[in-house]
Amino acid sequence: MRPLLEKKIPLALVFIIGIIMTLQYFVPHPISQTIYDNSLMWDRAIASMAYIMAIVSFLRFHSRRLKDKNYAPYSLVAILSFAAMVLIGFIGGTGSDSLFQKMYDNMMVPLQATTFSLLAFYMSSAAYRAFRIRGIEATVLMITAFIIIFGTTTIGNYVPKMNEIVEWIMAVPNLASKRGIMIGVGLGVVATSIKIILGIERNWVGG
Amino acid sequence: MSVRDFFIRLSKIDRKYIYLVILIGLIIPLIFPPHFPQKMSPQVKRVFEYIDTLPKGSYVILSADYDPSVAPEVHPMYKAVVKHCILRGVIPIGMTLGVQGAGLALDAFTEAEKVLGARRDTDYVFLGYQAGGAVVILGLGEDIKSVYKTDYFGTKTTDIYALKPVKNYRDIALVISFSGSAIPATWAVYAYTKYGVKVAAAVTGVSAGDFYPYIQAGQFIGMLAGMKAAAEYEDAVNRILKEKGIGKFSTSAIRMMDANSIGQLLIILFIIIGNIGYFLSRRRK
Amino acid sequence: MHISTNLWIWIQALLTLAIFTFLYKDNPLFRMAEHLFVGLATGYGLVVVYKNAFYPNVWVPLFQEKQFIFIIPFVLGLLYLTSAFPKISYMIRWPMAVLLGIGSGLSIPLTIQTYIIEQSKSSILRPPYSNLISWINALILFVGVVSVLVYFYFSIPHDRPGVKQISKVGLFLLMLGFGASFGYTVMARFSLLVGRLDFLLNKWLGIRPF
Amino acid sequence: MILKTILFILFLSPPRVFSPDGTGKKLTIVLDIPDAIRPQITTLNLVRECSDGKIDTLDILPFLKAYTDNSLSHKKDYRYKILAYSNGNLIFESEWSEYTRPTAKWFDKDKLPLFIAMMLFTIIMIYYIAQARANKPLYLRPIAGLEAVNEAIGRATEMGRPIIYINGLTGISDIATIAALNILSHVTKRAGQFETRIVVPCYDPVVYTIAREIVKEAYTTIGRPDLFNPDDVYFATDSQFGYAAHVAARMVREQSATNFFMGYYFAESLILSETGASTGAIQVAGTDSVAQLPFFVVTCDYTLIGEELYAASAYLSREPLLTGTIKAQDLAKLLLVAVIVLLSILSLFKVNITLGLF
Repeated sequence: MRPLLEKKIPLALVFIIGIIMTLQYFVPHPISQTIYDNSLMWDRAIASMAYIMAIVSFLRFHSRRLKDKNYAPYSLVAILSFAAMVLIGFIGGTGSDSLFQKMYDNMMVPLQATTFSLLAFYMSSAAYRAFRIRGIEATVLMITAFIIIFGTTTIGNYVPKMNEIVEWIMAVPNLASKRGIMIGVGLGVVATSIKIILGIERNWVGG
Repeated sequence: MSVRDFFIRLSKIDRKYIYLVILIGLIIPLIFPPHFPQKMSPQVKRVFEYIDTLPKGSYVILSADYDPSVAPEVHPMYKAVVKHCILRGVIPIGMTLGVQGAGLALDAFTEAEKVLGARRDTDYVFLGYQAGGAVVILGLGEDIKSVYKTDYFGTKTTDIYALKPVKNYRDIALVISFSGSAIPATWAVYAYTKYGVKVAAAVTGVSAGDFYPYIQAGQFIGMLAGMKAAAEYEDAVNRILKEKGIGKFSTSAIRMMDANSIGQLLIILFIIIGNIGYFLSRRRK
Repeated sequence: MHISTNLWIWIQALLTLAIFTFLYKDNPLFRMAEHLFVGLATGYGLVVVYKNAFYPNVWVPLFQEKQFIFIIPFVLGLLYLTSAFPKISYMIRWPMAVLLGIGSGLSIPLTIQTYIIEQSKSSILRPPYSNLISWINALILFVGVVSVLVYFYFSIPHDRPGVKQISKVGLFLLMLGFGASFGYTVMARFSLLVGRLDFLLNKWLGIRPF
Repeated sequence: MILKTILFILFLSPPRVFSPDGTGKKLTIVLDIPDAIRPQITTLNLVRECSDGKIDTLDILPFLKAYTDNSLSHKKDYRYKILAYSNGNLIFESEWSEYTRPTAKWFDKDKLPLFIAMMLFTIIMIYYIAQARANKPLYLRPIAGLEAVNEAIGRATEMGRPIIYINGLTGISDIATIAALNILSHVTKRAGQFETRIVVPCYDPVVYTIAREIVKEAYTTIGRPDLFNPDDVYFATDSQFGYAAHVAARMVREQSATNFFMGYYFAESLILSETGASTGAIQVAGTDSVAQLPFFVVTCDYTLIGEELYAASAYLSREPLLTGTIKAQDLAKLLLVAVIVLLSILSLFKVNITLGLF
């Protein structure tokens, strides 16, 4: 009984649903469209309920840390700010003039934007450390990056043909490499999907 | 310590010092703008010169297909192009395919009223937002006034003086799509390929990479890409303002781009220093 | 200098500075901001998921419109909770199976179309080309795509003559593409940082440029 | 004035109506209005009568040459007539069209080549899987990034510090996430044998539930269910940069010896990998995100590029069933290269054939 419930039913579900979802792409009939629309709704419905598990995990993670001297004050901040956001959102509403939106605009947005902007620093240190003339591949990478970084400055415009070189690199060799990667990725994605549907790739049910 | 040791030690420096140099390198030009002389890159030049040489009274559609998240890069472009059109007697028709673009575009036209004394419905037209995306683009190719029955302010488009001679794309000299996403490509496919109207793109630095194939294929007459193009265009408009003795320059993009360029040049400097150190330390071994 | 008197601007500025301190090292100020960020974001996420996903896709169809077929996703969703009971916790695999089935089924035809067919199709040489440069560009695209594909070939040794050279060209192009993307992103990322610094200097401290 | 308008009303032949596709929801109505009348039209109406007697008037753009009516039913018939007005006066009215039913089909003929391509690939896969079952050994070229996986786990064991494993920032419908979760299973089994701790902060709620299950299962498989610590596989947050800040901080605080970045990433990739590099961790990345690959290549010790991420599961397990499918991918690549080269050569000799999809 247990292997049936534990492995066979989930694998059968993946197989049946996977094949239906693949075939519906080729079937224009309204029934196929209904299946598609409903499956997207079901997908969102099921995924939204997984959020309960996520919140449980989040709260457990931080409440356990309340006992740890090093983390207690910070995890308390995390729990309180979580609770505040939830209460404000459910009680005060989420309209464009609500406190919920104000908290988002004035606290989350600057936190996001600043974390995002750290990338400028990280790019500098990564370039400094890694862009070395070391073997042919690393050198090609470095020289291309070097040309493009320089070509996109104000001063780059003073070097004849610089802009044309930047455009050409972006539109021709860069595009060629991206296309090659994408075709390979496409094959990998399709093969993995087929393996999942056929039940060959089954780590998620314990191998 | 020899010069060689200095470079070798420098090439192994802690990254905190790099961060510090970058930080200082960006703050100083923001407070004391260096005003690097701007030279227009070819893509920007093509758009600028095209508008610059249009006969007075020509029409240009400026579609504000961007939202506040990409405004730092794209909004200065929109403002500069609006001013450029008005200074040259070209009539900009403002519109947007995204709801959030309306407020931003309106801001640009309000500024043009204040700075240049532009008059609504005579020197410019602002149609506002219309839902439908590609359908709107196609519709404009047939009849602008039936797609937009009224403008942003509720005036009937058939009553707008400046729009009297305009029917569809045949009367439009250029369409520029300002965006942080793939919308300019939609304009290229539907407006240029289907109706043959000239199209240009004004996009963020990150998305610009996706549009180079369109430029190579000649589907855009030119492209304004990122902060750099915004600064170049702003500078060119400032020069016209100076010629005409109006003053009231705007420098927001120029200032930001100067800091940007310094940051990029610092990275280049780091790469060079790092390689000198690496090269010297290898030779020692 | 006209320092801002708006409380929200001050909060924004302090949060911005707190994040920047991480560049120096991990410190209490950053930890505070980081945990605040994580807490706010998760709270925000819960509210948004409830309003945009749970309410329209579960609550409305099942409890308001009484479409009882929606009992199925609702029950499947509830099965997530079984993970709290070790004896039946394997039942969590059922909703997982449904999501995996939908995800992999949808991806197959779409991926073949957009990733494999479209990209291969546009790499084929299609003369005539108008000038020498477009000829060379088309040739580079053609050779590039083919050589990168050879580089990804897994089941032949890459030291074979012919294969070795072609896959080297592929690797060379990959590196060139990586360098180009890296370099191109630099300008955009600096724009973000300049934007943050401009906020601090201009909006918060009110320093006008000289 | 009134006389003039009446004279202008033209009664013309009915509009042509046809079913444009097999969705059973659409009808396309061709609006054959004489060019002489077109410019005068200010309002164009299409009157639709359904076989159940319901009549609707649709206000459409006056310049349209054809209109596609959506959201109809394939179980009913519809007929249409055109009404055109000039400033409120009727100037044109057509007769009713024939009753037409939107056709609902069970197969879209335009997608036949795609269907054949898909079936071909599936058959190739099944063939090689069968071959693998018959135990024909397969050669697989070494991939540095994958050989490094074991080395990286070993390093964490030696140093007695944890491994941080990230599954990317997309949901479960993204196949890259599934590939990442498969590698997670292998890494956990291997690390578990040495009792090395593995920390998995999650971004997506669904991925969190699956990751938890996979880690638990992996420990059970190697006979060490006691190693599973629910606090080490947890949901961090689902905000892109909030997550990046959390994971970066965790790398610094835990001084993780090894970091794995598998799956799909966005701009946060460099925040994660450069912070990891600053702590001196050994880092292995694997992604199919073309935009983020450069940053991983520059900052990580090993990077699985695109398709290599999908091949990883087969490489690590060496299970014949899985390695069989790699051979199928290779054959598909060979076929694609052959098609690209062949069609290119043909078009050089001015032979332009279109091969279904191409």
